[in-house]
Amino acid sequence: MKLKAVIDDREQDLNIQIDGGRVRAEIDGRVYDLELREPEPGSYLLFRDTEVHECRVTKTHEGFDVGLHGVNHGVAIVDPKRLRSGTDSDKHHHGLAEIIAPMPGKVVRIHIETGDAVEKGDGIVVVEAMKMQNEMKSPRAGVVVSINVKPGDTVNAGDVLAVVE
Amino acid sequence: MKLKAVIDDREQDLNIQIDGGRVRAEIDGRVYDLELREPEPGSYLLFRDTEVHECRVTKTHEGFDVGLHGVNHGVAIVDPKRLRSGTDSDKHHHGLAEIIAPMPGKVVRIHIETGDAVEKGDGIVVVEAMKMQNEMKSPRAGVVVSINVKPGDTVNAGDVLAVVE
Amino acid sequence: MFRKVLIANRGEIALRLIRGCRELGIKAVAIYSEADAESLHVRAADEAVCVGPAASNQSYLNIDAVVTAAKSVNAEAVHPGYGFLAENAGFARAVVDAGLTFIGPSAEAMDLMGSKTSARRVAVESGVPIVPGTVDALVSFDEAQKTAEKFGYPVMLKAAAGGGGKGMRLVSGSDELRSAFETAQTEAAAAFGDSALYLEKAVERPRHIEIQIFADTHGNVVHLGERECSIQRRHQKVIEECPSPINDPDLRRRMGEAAVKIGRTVNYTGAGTVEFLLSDVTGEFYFLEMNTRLQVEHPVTELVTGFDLVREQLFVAAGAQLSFTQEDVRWVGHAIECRIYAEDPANNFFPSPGTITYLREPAGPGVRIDSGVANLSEVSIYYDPMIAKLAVWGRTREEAIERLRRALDEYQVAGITTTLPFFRGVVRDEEFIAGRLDTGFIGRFNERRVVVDPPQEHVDIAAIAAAIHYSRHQQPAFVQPGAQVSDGRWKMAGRVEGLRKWRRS
Amino acid sequence: MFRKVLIANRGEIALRLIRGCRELGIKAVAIYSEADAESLHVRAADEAVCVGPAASNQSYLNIDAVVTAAKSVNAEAVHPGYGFLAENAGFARAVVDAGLTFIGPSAEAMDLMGSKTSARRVAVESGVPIVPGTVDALVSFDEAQKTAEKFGYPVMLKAAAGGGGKGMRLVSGSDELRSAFETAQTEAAAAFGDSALYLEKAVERPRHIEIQIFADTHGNVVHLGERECSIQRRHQKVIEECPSPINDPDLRRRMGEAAVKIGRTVNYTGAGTVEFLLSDVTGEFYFLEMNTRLQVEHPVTELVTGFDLVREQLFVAAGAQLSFTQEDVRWVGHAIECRIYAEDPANNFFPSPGTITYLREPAGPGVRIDSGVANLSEVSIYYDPMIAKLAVWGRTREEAIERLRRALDEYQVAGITTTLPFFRGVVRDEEFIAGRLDTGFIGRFNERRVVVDPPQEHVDIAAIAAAIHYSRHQQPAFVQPGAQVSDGRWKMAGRVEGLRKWRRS
Repeated sequence: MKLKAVIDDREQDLNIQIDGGRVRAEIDGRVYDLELREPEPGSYLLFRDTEVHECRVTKTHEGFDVGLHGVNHGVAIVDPKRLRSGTDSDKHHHGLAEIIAPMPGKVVRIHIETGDAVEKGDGIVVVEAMKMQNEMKSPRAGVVVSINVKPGDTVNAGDVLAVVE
Repeated sequence: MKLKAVIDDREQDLNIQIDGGRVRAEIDGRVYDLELREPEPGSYLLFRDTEVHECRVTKTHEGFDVGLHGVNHGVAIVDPKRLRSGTDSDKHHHGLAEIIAPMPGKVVRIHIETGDAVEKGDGIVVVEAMKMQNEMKSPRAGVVVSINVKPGDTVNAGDVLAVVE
Repeated sequence: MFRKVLIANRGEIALRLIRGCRELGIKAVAIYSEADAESLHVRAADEAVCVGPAASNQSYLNIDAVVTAAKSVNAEAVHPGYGFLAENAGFARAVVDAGLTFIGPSAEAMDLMGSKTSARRVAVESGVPIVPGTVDALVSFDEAQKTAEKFGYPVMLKAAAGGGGKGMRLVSGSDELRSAFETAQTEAAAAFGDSALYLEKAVERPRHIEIQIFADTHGNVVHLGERECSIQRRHQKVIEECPSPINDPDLRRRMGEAAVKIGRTVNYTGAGTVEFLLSDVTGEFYFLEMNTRLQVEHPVTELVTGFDLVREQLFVAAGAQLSFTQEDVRWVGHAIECRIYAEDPANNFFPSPGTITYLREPAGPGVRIDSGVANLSEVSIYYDPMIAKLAVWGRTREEAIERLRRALDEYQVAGITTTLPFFRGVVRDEEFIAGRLDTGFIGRFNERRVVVDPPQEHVDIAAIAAAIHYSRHQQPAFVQPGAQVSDGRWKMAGRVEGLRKWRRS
Repeated sequence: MFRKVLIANRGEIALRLIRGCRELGIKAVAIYSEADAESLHVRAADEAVCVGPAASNQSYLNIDAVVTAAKSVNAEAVHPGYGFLAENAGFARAVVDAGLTFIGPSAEAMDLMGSKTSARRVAVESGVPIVPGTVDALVSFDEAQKTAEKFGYPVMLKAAAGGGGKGMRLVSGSDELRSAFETAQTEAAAAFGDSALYLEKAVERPRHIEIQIFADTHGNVVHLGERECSIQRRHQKVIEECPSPINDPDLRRRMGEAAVKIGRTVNYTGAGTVEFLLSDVTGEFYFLEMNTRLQVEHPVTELVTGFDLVREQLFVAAGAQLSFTQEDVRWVGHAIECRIYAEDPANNFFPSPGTITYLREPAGPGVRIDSGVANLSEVSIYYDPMIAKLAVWGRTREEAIERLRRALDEYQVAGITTTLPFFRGVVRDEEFIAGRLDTGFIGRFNERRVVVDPPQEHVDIAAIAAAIHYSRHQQPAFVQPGAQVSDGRWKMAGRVEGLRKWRRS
């Protein structure tokens, strides 16, 4: 099976054959012959010769979270077979800096207005969650081009609260 | 749903309605109104007023094992709707005492022969499992009417090793 | 001894208290909000009473509901744990007025020590040094501005009714004062129903060191030594130790005696903690505040002294004498606790609620876990994101750190982001190992941390494991693969960047 | 210190050793049989080597395979744990001949103490009293018969190469002798590859008390006090305590000195345990045997003395001096361990292999778990059925028992039958609470135990829970309902009877 794996922000070709307990994989030319066990659903025990690698795989929004040797790796798997044709990707404009809610919560205060000039680190919006108030700061200097929330709004993780250009 | 529950060796009528989080059950006239939660699959959290009863239910050969307040209960559920008609039950002859293997293992020695007279407690067969040898004794005085294994045989839990009449 | 006690709390501390009751043959009654019906503390209790909706001000902070619950099950006493109503004198009074025993100090002692401003007055009366600052609550922003100028920046804004870092802000210059003042006020109001603030001069390279005291109703007051709690984020402790790496018996005695004096001044009873700031520059210590309850970090004191603080609380509340004297208290070995939060250390410790899809906790020699969650537990957005406490004991601080490192590496949690990767970094940090701690530790740690990338082999094997999982479940990783590959990759960038930052070094 | 150590064992002790290595930054290499590839000890290791098929004589007992494994991964040392090859001097030699360090005593010391008959000679030389019996192995059944008559029944048959109760039989009369002799011989041969037996007079109301000793390669020999291991079934320990409920410092000193003498006589190094029988009637103690390895029950000594025995073993094997002297050894509080076996206490402790379908282990203050299994672990028919050890610590024996009771009630295991219900009964037993223990304890306990039926409400609610589960999964409980109801009920009778017998009283 030919796949693409996006890990640590790099997309790599991943060619993998799984045959019962044997796994043969090639990543950008690096070859791995592994013995595979699954002691628990989602726990993959991989032997490379005598090396033991127990991987705990969990589905996430972006793909998979893989816990291995006390480190968490974010991995996205792309299956070219399943890609629809005509991808109009990259709706993301790099001239903009979006202030994004990292978790669900409530907007309690907004320090700026559309059109305001802001410095890097200026407080933009204060979001309260789990009894804590967190001031979202501007990641860069620029001008506030949009504010998408008002005090009292409930926001979800990933919501764009404001945009600085 | 009308069921029969065999618990602690007694068969009782169990009439139960499950309606989302509410359970109403009647056992031999005793009525229970309960709130039901399932925090984990197979873990049933039952509230009776303020009382908390967390039941851990596991399927077994005979029915279900229910762990509750540090006690294990063997429960069999019989669903009359599902009973086939014409049951020729009770193949079990009460004149006989069967010596049954309580677990998988290997027969290492047999102390008797068919026709031998034995006293209650006489050693009959020695089974080895998990590196331990266990002598199966006769539960009663009588005559050995059959020996179903020979040294070296592998036996499974429940196998009848010998019969004393 | 009581036959039945109501536990007016949730999470790991409720579990801890239920265990303490069980060991004495006391029936434990849990309370829960509608969001918590399936929580571990409810499953572990003998009885449980729902006290209201998810929002804590309508459930766990609802005095009437909690007292009514206690009466309805004929509980004889109420243990408040920490947080929620634990330091609410009104609650203590309501419990006593209902004819039940409040497991904690008298409402009078709570009044005196509960407000930081009056607590500072008590310290002064007891001859214990305090940090220069306002003795009374600030009446206005203008007063805040004036006082700040008087002491000179940096200054600390604190909630008068406060505790646990809620409504606390470090202000390094006048330009920051207004925003900090407003935020602290709102937070204080939200957390304690009282927006009153006061202001202190900030101490240089302060170590946060607290003394555990214990008093019975027969006039015995003892201390169980110190806990070092300097490692904090957002003025909340994340790692605590007993003893402090300073481990100076004379300092322990002097701070202990100061704490006992304060306890005597207010006729304290039960378990209490007197917090001090110790300047790592001057070596002087100042009274900071008193927590009139059991602390989150009490396990490190239990591990080193051998005393079961909850057991002692129950006996003292039942009118017994302390089971030990000051002379009986010995400090053996070293204990360290990590608070495992459902927070993303790579993202400024933002809470990350969710469902725990996999959990394997460490065990074995010298390891103690106090957990509020089990497999498939929901970490809700409504409450404090601490899910568990990992505490270790060793003969020496070195041994304790080695065990902590081992235990952290064993700890597996999936489905939510936790502070585990952060701790794995800290226990490998030179400064931490050397015991050079102060409340600025995390800031400096984040600066100096050298990020070591994991070996290519591990990265590849992680990718392979994900591919195996994908192939077995055959759902595309993206709903709209084409459209989202790059978007996903972009999101991932931040995320993985973060993850990388927290890798073991 | 070593960089890499091979752990020549499986299950909980392999986990314990891996943890000990990890804490010292040593890479741990596991070995496993084909049946164990998914076992927890493999998952926890840095590396793992398959050493053969499931049967232990072809894998864990296969000296060549284990030594080859150690060489293949460039391990510098081998830790044998307990059981399997731990007391096999041939293995120790093979390891040393392969140029690796054997973490344990010299092969010579193992030879001397490994055979019980020569061990008894050593005891005599050291001036330590032994139980009257044959000093040499029995040459024939006739000799056995003669000697038995000479000492008078009851007598004990024991495997000369033995340990852990394998090949051991109590014979109360001549009529039982032959069957016992044959069984013990076969068992000894199977377990140790040596069928030699010897015979001892049985001591009245014997307490099994053992002394932990530790020696380094620099001539230092110390003892860490006693463990009481009187509660046994099939001559195998199930509950151990430190200190003994007798808790007599003078007796501890005298037994400790006797144990140290024996250690010196054989130039012992590392961790060892000298077992004694103490007559509860006469108060005299007799040397029984010496285990030249780490014991299953070492955690109770660790909890009370604070020393990490595995850590000390590694340091001693690496040539270091003991990190403490006899004067440094203090005994603080009381610890009790329960061995959790996959056995059915209601059915004469028959092993009950299977898959663990649910596991929730106790935690919190004073609780230590050393487990060899996780959720979905397979408890195989091939190996010892112990799945975990639960150890608790308390300031007093009373506090320890209260914690143990609480922890046992928290412990949830499904899918296999365990000894947990048995322990729940024991910790509520008057005699146990009073500390009146001897090796006949379990027999008498089974006699006197009053069976308390659980309240009707609990029985009903259990039935309701089963019905709920049934209704959600809608499979009939019986494949052939009609035919098997009565059969099922009949089977159930025995089973439920058993279950009832083990209810909490």
